[in-house]
Amino acid sequence: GDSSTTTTSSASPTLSTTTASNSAPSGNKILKIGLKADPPNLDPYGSSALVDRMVQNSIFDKLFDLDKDGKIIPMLAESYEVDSAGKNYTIKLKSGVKFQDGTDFNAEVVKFNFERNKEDKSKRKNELKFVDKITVVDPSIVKIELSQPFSPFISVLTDRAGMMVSPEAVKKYGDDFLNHPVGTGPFIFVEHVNGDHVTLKRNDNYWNGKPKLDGVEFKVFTNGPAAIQNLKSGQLDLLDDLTVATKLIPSIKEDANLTVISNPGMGYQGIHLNTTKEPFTNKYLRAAVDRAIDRDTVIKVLMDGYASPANSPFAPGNLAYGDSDKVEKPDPAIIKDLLAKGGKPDGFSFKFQIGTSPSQEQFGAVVQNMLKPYNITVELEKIEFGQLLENGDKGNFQALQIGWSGRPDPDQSFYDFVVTKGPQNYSHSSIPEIDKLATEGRQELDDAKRKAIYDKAMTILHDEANYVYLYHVNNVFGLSKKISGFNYVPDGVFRTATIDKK
Amino acid sequence: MKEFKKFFRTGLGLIGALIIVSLLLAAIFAQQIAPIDPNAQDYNHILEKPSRDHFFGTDDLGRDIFSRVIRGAQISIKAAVISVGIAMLIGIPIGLLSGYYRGFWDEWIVMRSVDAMQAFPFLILALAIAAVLGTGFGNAMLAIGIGFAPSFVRITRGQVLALRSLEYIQAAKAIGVKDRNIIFGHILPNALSPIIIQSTLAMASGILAEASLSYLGLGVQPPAPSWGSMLNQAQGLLSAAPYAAYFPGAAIFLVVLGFNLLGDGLQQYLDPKVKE
Amino acid sequence: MSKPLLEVRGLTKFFPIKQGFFNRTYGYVRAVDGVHFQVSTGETLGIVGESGCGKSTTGRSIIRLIEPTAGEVLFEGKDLVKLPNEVMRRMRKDIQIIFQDPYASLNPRKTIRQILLEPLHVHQVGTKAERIQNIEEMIEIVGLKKEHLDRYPHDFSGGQRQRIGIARALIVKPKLIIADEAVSALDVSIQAQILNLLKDLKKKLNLTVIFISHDLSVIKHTCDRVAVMYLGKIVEIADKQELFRNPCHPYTKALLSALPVADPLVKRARIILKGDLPSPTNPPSGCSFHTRCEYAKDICKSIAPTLTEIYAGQLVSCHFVQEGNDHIALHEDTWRKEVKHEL
Amino acid sequence: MSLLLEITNLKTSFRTVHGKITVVDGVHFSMLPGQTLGIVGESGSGKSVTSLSIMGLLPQTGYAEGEIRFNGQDLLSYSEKQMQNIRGNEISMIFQDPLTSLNPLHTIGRQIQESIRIHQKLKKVEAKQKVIALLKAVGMPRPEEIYHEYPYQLSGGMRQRVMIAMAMACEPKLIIADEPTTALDVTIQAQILDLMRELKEHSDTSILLITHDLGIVAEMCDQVIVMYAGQVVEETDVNTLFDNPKHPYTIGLMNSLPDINKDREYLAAIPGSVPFAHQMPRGCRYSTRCSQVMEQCLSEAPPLIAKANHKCRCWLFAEGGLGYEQTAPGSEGINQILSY
Amino acid sequence: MSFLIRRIALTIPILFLVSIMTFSLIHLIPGDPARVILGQEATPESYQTLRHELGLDQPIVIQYVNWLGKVLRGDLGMSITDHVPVIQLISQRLPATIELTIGTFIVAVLIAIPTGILAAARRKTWLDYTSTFTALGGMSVPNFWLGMMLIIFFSVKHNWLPSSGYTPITQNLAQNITAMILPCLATGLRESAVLMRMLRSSLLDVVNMDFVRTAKAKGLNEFRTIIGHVLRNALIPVVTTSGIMIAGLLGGLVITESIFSIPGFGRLIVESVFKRDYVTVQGAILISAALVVLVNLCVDLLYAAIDPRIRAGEG
Ligand SMILES: Nc1ncnc2c1ncn2[C@@H]1O[C@H](COP(=O)(O)OP(=O)(O)OP(=O)(O)O)[C@@H](O)[C@H]1O
Ligand SMILES: Nc1ncnc2c1ncn2[C@@H]1O[C@H](COP(=O)(O)OP(=O)(O)OP(=O)(O)O)[C@@H](O)[C@H]1O
Ligand SMILES: [Mg+2]
Ligand SMILES: [Mg+2]
Repeated sequence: GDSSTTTTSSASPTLSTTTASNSAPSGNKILKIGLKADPPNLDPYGSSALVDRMVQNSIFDKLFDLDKDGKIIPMLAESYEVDSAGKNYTIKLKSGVKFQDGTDFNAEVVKFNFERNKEDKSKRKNELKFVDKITVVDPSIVKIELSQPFSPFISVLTDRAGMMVSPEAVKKYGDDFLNHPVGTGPFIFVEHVNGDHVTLKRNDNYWNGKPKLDGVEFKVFTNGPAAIQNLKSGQLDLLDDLTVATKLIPSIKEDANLTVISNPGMGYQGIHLNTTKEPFTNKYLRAAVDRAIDRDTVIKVLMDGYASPANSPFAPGNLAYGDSDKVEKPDPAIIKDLLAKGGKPDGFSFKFQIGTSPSQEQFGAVVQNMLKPYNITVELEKIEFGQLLENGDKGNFQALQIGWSGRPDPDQSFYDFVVTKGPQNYSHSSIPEIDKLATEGRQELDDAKRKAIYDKAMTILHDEANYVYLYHVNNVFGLSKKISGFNYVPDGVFRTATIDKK
Repeated sequence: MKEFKKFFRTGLGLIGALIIVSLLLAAIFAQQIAPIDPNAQDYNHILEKPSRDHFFGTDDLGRDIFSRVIRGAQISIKAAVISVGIAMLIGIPIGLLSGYYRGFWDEWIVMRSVDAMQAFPFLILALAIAAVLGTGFGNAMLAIGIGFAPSFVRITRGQVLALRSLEYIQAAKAIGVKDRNIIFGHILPNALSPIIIQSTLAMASGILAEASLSYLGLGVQPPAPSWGSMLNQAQGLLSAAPYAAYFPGAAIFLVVLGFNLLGDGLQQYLDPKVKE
Repeated sequence: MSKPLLEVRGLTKFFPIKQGFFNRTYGYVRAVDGVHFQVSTGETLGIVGESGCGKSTTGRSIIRLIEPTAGEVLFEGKDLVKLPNEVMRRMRKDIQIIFQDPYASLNPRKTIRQILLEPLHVHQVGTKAERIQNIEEMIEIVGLKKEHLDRYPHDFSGGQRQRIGIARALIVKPKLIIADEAVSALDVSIQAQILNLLKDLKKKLNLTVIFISHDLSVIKHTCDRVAVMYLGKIVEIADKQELFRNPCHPYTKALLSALPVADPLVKRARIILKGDLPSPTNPPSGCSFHTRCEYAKDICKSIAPTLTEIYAGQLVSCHFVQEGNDHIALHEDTWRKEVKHEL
Repeated sequence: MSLLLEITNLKTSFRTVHGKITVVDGVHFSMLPGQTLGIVGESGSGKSVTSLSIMGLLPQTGYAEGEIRFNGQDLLSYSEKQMQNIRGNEISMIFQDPLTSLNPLHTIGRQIQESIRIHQKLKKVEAKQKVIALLKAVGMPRPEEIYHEYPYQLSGGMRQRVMIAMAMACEPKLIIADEPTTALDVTIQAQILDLMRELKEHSDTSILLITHDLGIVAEMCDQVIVMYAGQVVEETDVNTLFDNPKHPYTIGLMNSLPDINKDREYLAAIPGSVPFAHQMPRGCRYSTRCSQVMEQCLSEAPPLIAKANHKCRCWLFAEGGLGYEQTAPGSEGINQILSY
Repeated sequence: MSFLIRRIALTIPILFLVSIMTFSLIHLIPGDPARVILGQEATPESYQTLRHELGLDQPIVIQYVNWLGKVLRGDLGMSITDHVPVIQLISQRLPATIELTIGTFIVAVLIAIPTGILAAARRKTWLDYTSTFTALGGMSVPNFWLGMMLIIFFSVKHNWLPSSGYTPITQNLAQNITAMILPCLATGLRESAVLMRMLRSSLLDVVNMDFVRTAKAKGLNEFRTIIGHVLRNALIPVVTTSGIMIAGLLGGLVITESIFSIPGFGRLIVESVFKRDYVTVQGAILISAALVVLVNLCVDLLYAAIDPRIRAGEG
């Protein structure tokens, strides 16, 4: 029988964060989604974890969204205009949209959300830092003035910064809104049992047509293989990330009840080389490391092919993606030459800080192995994630493994990472030319011109090699065949509104 | 000789000793037993089933699991000896002094701290200490050592309390022997049996704890072949390559069993309370 | 009488009983409660009494194996109780103790040689060679052989171990020996060996001994003077001959009469005491013996008698004896009323 | 009168690390109804093992051979089930240490009741009444309250009274008392011995009294057995024994006792100590310590020789040798034997 | 009663020490919570803001005093990463762990009691040796490995039992139980070994005691002796061991919980350590220590139920 139908979640009153108005979803078309981590904060305002977005996208609608090709499409916005200076945006909103608590969605709401997200404590502040002024023109039109041209602006609004929360609910719950999120989205928050699950029920009054599912349940599985086991046994319908256990993907593919969806993702994986610490103050030595790693093999060994080789932050599908991302097979002659130029013809050694998970360990071991033939000795150091970030901030490392999950706009994977003193410029590089190009890139509105800018920047960065781009991980989902209407969106986040379940 | 025979009769203890000796031999002659480099990656032979070339198969980086398991013996022995050594170094002197002098320090500082530390779940204590000290083998050992120390404080103190009222200790005092000599010359040697038993049993736990910490990612630095971290790697592959989990787990099991058997045997042999 | 070697004045030891909140002391075991006595050089003083009456505590308090709660222990005029630890440690050369349990009183991990060398070493007696000679002599004095020196205690029988314990106590030539139930754990035949040995040594070395035992016949055999203890107090102290001929305290009488005599022809009227020994935690008011004493009057319940000399050298702690009450005379006869039945 | 208990050639052995050791080797004796038989001997001479053999309560490693006839029936041939009917019913036992011999977790009442309810199938109420009567009989104050109390609440003497009450519960024909007063103080011992004497006077129960105290034997017993190294070395009535002991060991034992009524400079100690069970001398077991030892003693073990009502395991007794008579107690000669 | 009060009184300094130890440990752990919360997208300003908001810029003693003050008023604070009251996090996570603990204990007892008695009764026979050896074996199996082996056999190979997931009892009893079987087995087998050995040696100790001989001398048969006299006395050390075991399990199930993806209390602590959610860690460890203390209290009560000496406050 269909084992998943037996689990209708009933929120136990003592444990749940349910309010009186929220009751468990009725009916049995409950979509069960496996998540690899517990979403810590469902309020877009304070959310910083990637996994939050998986849930938020079912509760909140955004002003804009991505379509399955990664193109920006309006969502709560009807349309928008931008002036030629790239500083004034006029957004027209859909009308007749109501929040899940029954309040109206309108221009005031948008203004409220922008202002809220610009507060000091907001995690969105950085994304919206160029937003200068928000004016309500009429209930369905807002005008947004930027302090400087910022081409990723609309792209930013396809994510958390564009999610519209109910001002009434925010007023009602205050700081506790994060435990009572209310949006305009297809599903209504029911409960969140920390570390275990989040339950949503259908929003019958959804503006974009009544969702087909009765509800959605996100189950947390920190243990990848366990999640896969649950997918196979029918306890889960959808699994967010199969790359945590790529070795098990074939067995899912073999399963007649399941499909695997694998698409290029937006992010990248690689290694920061600290340009302020020996030996990587020397760009030839950085380049030697960069050129010595065989991306194809790395992908084959670590990702079983569920990734594409990288040489830039721009993944396939990104507007800046192109030749700058092409990789060449390592050539021992070139590497020896680089080592010689770097003054270390007999090789050198460095400490490489990696995370503590098994896959990160494997990553380190593979890098270690690939550098060995050139007498570059790698000593691995496992560091916990928080410490890793701190070391990155402070430059307490020689080499450090941290990737980026990626965003639709090239700037979102570029600017902060490469400009002098950029918050994510862990390599601590300072290249005036790059600083200039990065700024140009975010101010230019024309796509073709932007690509040219980024291409130019990448040639410089290839030469400098302060970050070793290794691969773009695919977004790989496991999907039960009972599910229909699933649309893949390149940001890797599920859109549940269209999904149906047999 | 009679002593040896007595020990011999406790056959299980002997099996334990045998297992540990084999482990020692494996650690010493790792190079000869498993000549394949445990860290050599062979991307053409990933996750292969056990075969003549790779007795235990290969892991997800194409490394020879047999070699890694054998080398793992070195780490395990070090883990056992170092962690328990640290625990004893901390625990025994504290236990001796606080048991001998009693009083406020003993009752309110030492024993309450021991209580408090034992109210912590052990693994979480070790984990927190390891997190404080940072990952790495040495720190993991220190963490486990500190985690084990309270049990040595307790057992040593218990012995001291039992011994200090014994007439030969009183006699030493009556003779005018200095406290230091009473503690280290008379009490410690007589308190040793249970401490030795405890230490063998703790070594078993030490190996398990090292494996657990490594399993949680706080143990040795990669690519060192700790059995715990091998299992951690293998866990993701249970359905694809279960044998990657069989062997390191079996190795841990065997060695821990060895120490437990030895500890049990020693107990039969040293502890007069365990009657024939 | 010459100046006493040891004079104990008002020796008191209360063991705190800790319980309740934060181990608060809520009571005391009054193990020894104001004990006075003297021991002269060359004399053997016996302390006798039932289990738990405080004999061992008295003995151990004298050499400060237990720190007394109050009182003075004047040894050659110096108050041991007040000595700093280090000075006391050195004083221990002069006062030694022999323990009861021959199994527990020797460190099982040391050879007899090590056991005997330790006191010499601690007190820096003689050169190395002299020490060796010293222990070899001593081991023969206590009736063992030189060959025994390199063995471990477990190779010896109980009696032999007790000899080793005696040798350890004597090797530093102490002025005072405290023998705490030194023969109680031994079988009669072995006990006799040890008693003989002690007697012999006493003569040879002019030892002063405090001999603690619960066995009246052993006390009688060994001692010159005897103190009878009951619930932490001395109830009677007298010259041996006097005490056994004319016990004055009702408890002493009862104790003597309770002793089984190894002669079926002696049938005598016993004084069977009623009840049990009261708890030292909560001793009876007044005379602590009044709960079991058949002569107890009201005064006994309220006022504790003091130890008073009634005859020369015979001190008794009883209201009636002191008042010259005639129950003593009366009773004196009863317990001696032995009738020999011929078969 | 027919014999109540008759033990012939009892041999009790233990399987140990050092192989089989025989700790009771050829014990013979018999008891009449109503008699009090004392067994004395040094520690380890096999007194307790003998009594446990009778009760069939040897530890698993031990086994008894020979014959133990109780009312004519050989107990050694009894099944465990049959023995259970005997124990506590026809033969009961009082142990040395009253503290450890009572179950600390059960009330006094429950513990005494147990045997009554098993053997006499009494109802609870009746059993309780009987227990209270028993407690009264052994001189317990406040029996109704004591019934509900636990062993830790009682003193040593009271616990031993409980043990006695328990032993008497089913009016057994034989009570084996293994050092019933050793753990007690003299004044308490006097109380308990007094009680036992009194109880015996009111019933015709036989008592097998095991002790190492000759004083107790003299006071309590009719007939006495002296054991040495697992053997009976002498058996006779109590007056004969004290008046005219025959075995050198018995004599030695008596002379080594400090006597409250006599003043002696030295005691006549027996030199040496009891040989270990696994290294017994070939001849007489006492030969290693005997002051009268002869050639014959070293090579040939003497049997238990009976003369009139006096049995003795000594070659001198067989010969009735003269030098032997001289060493009777009181003679000063033996006092010269020094222990070292 | 007084022993109970004393017991409770004794726990206060223990809990106090635990809180100090936890607090200092967690604040010694490198890696600033603010940094972890902010993740990769942090800017220096947002970092400072958050530190201030969390009170991390205050001296550590002040932080401790503030925290303690709140705890004394019954407020364990808000999780800094999950933004819910710590008490709620704990109450969400505790049921699974308690259930796991009980399940483990049941498995342990079900196996240990019969085998322990059997081994003691048939001492020095092959039965005894086999069970002793098996128990030593059981004690030696790393429970994470055992967990994996059980998953391989029961879930991967045969798909008889789910390998993971947790359904609250209140939701679906059958699912709850099927999901609990493997994890309880994985930890229970080891604990049963410990318990069995304890019971065996305790039984053997008691069997040799004098009062057992007394019981036999009264004519009790083997069965009545064992049940009426031996077992109850032998249970005393077993109860202690069980207490220690349960106390250890409450926080020590981390690994089992992570292998079987059970949202338990142990994992909460570990995750919070990794997330540097020090408020949760402090609260959770304090609660876990309190639970340990509570379990010990129950053990003492059980003691008292078994042993009249303890009831009277003696011994
Ligand atoms: N360390 C101690 N702590 C508490 N009470 C003690 C201690 N030592 C002895 N006592 C108590 O003091 C009292 C006297 O004890 P002590 O050992 O002096 O008696 P004793 O006369 O030597 O008895 P015994 O004949 O049994 O050796 C007893 O009630 C005993 O319980
Ligand atoms: N279970 C046993 N296994 C081996 N030897 C035993 C066992 N029980 C007793 N013995 C030995 O049997 C001998 C006689 O012991 P038993 O207990 O009968 O002596 P006893 O005369 O009662 O001595 P005590 O006066 O000390 O009670 C001793 O040497 C003892 O070591
Ligand atoms: Mg004493
Ligand atoms: Mg005996």
